[in-house]
Amino acid sequence: MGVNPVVHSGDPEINAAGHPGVLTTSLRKVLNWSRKASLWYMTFGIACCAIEMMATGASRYDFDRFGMIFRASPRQSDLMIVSGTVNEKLAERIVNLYDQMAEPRYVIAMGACATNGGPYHGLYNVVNGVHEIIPVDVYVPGCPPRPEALLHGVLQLHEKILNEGLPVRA
Amino acid sequence: MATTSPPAQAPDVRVVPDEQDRSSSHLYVSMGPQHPSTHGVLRLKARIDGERIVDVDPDIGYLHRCFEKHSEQLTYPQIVPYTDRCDYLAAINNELTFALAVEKLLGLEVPPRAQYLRVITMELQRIASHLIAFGTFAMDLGATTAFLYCWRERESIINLLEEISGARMLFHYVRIGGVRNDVTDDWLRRVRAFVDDFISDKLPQYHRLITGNRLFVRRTKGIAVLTPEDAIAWGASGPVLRGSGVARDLRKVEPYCGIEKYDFNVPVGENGDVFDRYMVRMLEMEESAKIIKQALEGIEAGDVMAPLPRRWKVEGETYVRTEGPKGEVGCYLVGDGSDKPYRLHWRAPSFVHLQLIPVISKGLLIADLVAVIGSLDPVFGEVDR
Amino acid sequence: MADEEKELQSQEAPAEGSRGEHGEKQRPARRTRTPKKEEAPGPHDTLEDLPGELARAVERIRAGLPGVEVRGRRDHWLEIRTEPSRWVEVATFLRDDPELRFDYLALLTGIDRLDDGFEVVVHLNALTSNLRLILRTQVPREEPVCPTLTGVWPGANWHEREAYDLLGIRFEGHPDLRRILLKEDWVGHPLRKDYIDRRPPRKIQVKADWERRA
Amino acid sequence: MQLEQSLVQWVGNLYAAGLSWWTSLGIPEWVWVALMAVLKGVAVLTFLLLNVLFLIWLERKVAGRIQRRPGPMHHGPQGIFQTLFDALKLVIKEDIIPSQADKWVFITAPLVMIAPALMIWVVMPFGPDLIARDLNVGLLYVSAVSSFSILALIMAGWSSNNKWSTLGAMRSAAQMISYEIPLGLALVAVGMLAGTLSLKGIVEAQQERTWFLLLQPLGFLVFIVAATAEINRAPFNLPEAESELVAGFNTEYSGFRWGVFFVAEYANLLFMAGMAATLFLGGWSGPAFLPPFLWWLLKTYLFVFLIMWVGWTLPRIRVDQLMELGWKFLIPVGLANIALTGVFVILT
Repeated sequence: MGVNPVVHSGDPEINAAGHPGVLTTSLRKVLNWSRKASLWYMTFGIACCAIEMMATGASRYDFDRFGMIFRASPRQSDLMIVSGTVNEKLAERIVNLYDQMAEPRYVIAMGACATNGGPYHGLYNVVNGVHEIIPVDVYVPGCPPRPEALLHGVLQLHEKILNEGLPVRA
Repeated sequence: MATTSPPAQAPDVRVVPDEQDRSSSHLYVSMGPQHPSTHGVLRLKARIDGERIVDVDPDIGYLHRCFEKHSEQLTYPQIVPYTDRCDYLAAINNELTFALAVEKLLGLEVPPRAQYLRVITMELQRIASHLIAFGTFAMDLGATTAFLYCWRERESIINLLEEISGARMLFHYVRIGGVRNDVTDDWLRRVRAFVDDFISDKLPQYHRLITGNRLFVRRTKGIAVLTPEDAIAWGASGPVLRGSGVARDLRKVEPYCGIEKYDFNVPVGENGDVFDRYMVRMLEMEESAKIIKQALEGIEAGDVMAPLPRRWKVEGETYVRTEGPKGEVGCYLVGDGSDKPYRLHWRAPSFVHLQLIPVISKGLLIADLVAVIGSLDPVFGEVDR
Repeated sequence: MADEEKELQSQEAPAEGSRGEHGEKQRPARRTRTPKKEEAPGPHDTLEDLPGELARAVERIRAGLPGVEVRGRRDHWLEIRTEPSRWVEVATFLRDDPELRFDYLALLTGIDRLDDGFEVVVHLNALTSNLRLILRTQVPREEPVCPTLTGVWPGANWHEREAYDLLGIRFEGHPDLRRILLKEDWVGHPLRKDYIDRRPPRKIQVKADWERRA
Repeated sequence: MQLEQSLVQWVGNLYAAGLSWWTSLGIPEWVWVALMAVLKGVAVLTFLLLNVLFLIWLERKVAGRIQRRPGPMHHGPQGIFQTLFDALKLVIKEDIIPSQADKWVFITAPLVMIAPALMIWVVMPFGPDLIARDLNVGLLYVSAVSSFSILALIMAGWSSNNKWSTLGAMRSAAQMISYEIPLGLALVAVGMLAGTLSLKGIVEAQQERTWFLLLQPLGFLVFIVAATAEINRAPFNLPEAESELVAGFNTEYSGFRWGVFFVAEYANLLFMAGMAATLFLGGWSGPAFLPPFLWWLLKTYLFVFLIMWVGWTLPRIRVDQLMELGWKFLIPVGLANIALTGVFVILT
């Protein structure tokens, strides 16, 4: 079942026909909950932040509590955590990976570099924030962000997903 | 082009032809930059025959962050945090290298307590870095659990270092002229407790889990042998060089931070294979613990920061190197008398070691290639800088 | 020169609490002045002042490589300056001479000396005696061509590629001189002092309307 | 025991009553039989899928426990609904068929994978009377149907048109074909000892003598190693070795299609554990304080846990060493085991 462009009026409680419906509302909740509950992230570490991302996945913080496990293939991942400086050489790869991910897909820009270039802002070869190449859902500041910060970012993303509208075939 | 004398001998370098070349029966695969076992953003362009590797060409630069150019625009104290981001797994060793280089040009004398603190943090950092090397290596071989065990101990080290520096990874603790701030006696006691526990309990656990495992041994013994001659000729250093049986440790050869006062051994391997490189790291952790214990006993009260000049007039050039966890971390610094370096070149051990991949991985299987990368322990912050 | 620094420091030893913040003062646009590359030979540069093994090495090099400028530095480094045309010859001698045996290449890099062209610097190490040596040469800025050292130390390979990539020094005879850190189609060599970043700015990407959903 | 027997009796009575009512309506009997077969199938399937859902959760919990972390916690008590959400998410995920893929093969591969994984359950004896169909060639059926999945993996790997997938498919083909043989050899020895190929008969034979684990230690060893390899579990998870081949044969699969592979994998795990329990630990038989079905479940989960435990501890084996282990160790041992069993059967 594919997820195609969504016809949507802004208010998540209103369905495609323009009426709020009990069925669509609860369905929306269930579906969004399921998306939120199993955000599988791609094993894609770039730089220093990747180490903190790994730390977040490791025993002390444990992503798996939220149902987040890593998948090696972008096809099976829901979430890309851009964990480090993106440079010109890497940029096309990231776009490629993003294109390979299946909808609905989410991106967390982890750390200062992915947010806006951070300490390397404005240098030759550095892309000033990953939003210059792919759309970003949540920014997590820090250099590198603590695992708690990343977890907070993930929780923010959960909230965002929960408030999403119901995908309807156009 | 001016003609000059040709090279003395045909260099041993392989070039992987373009992937579009369909004439041969070999398969071209591109490993990375998003590949679970490339330790970051390494890309390996490999030509394989079945699963055997015919040729492999490492492609780096996916994390080039203009460190050298950038540092020409920064003052010396401003560069220190950027050196952290070179080898981000061993931030303190990098800071130390840079601080030593600037101190050498400035002629600064670092107070003894700072020297001790540098040694303690440096060796703690070495353990932390080797833990990651071990963990990721084990994970590449498929032993996921060992990887998570390593993080457990690493978190303890990070806690200790976070307490004195305020950061979890990129500590910015070693500064030019000393260290950032003093530590408490309680902190020193806890370092001691950690080291004791690590040596008596945690390290044997790893050996029981991984080192003694038959599958592990069969996958690492005799794989990717690097002869001592090759290791030297290609400029290998650190555990890679020592794994090949060359007992060269810059802490012994060119002591810094008063490390010549400490009693520790330099573990070396015999065969230069993947297993030896792994084993050297494991043994080095013990030696680091030994050094930390001695430093904890010898530490004396005093200042932790040397008085700094008001005007930074760094002139001349120097090449300072230290023994980082990955190998010889070098800082080649050219000052022009101003407060910013004229040229800063970072000698990154991983950069040199990655050259070895084509040399030692010919004829291996893809599964071995993964082990080879793990045993070289590259960190892309410093490879690409 | 280090002595001068020390003096300077003792004269204006700063007060407590002023660490690390020095040098923050804005300077006018700099990078016009190249650093002094040749200091007048001080007392430490004479043979008598050097430690024994260093002095022996200097004599050995002088005997083996006539016409090559060699000196010992007080910080235990030997220093050799040579022409690009003798680059490989000098390197081969240093590696093969049974007394010197500089078998370990620690570092090869280039420095942009502006009007004086590019300086190629090699740091060598003899593992047996732990002698250290800096080997340098100068290539003109208009035609930065230098012979390769990959035939002497295979480990020079990537160092030379990096110097080519970032500084544009072409190493003649290098088996595989491609860009290593930057993209293949990159224009210019960023570590040159006159490099200007001319990338066009990118647009910020946002999710399309149908993707936004929330 | 009592309860289950009476339950079975009650169901049997109901069945007979229904049949007589059915024939009284004038509809031929075979329709009734077919309908009942479908019902049985649905029952087994439901049981299986529930177990798979539970197994995936269990795997994550066991892994978590071994790795000193809690595992899924947030969705349901101890995260028990985690897999449910995962499944739901996979269903509503975008379905990608790569443009370069061989479309029909790509679509069929998951079906070819899941079909034998479900079919094979026909012969599994859950209890004395709880068996979908007790084939007299049960063991043969098992080894025949379990070979099917190789086809699926090759189809998946080849049709994806991805190098990693192809490599993974080639690996799995080599691996599974090599390990079919020792698996078959182990099964042969069990059949010889029991004197029957029916799985129910084997369990009954064990009730008469003793657990075949004690009579067949070598056969058990060969079986458990070969079975672990056959279902691609660590340390034999080469076809989808994450650190080597990205995700192996299913690199290009996303969403529900990938989910089907995943379910099939766990169904196979459960089946192999169930087989181990049936063939070597006496299947459903056990002291009367627990109903036979629970005995079967208990023993099966014992093996499931064993396989998970091993999988989360050991490093992965290398592909050539895998072949060596199969051809140079397991097959000779399996053959020797058959010879020994033959001698044993003649003597007793």
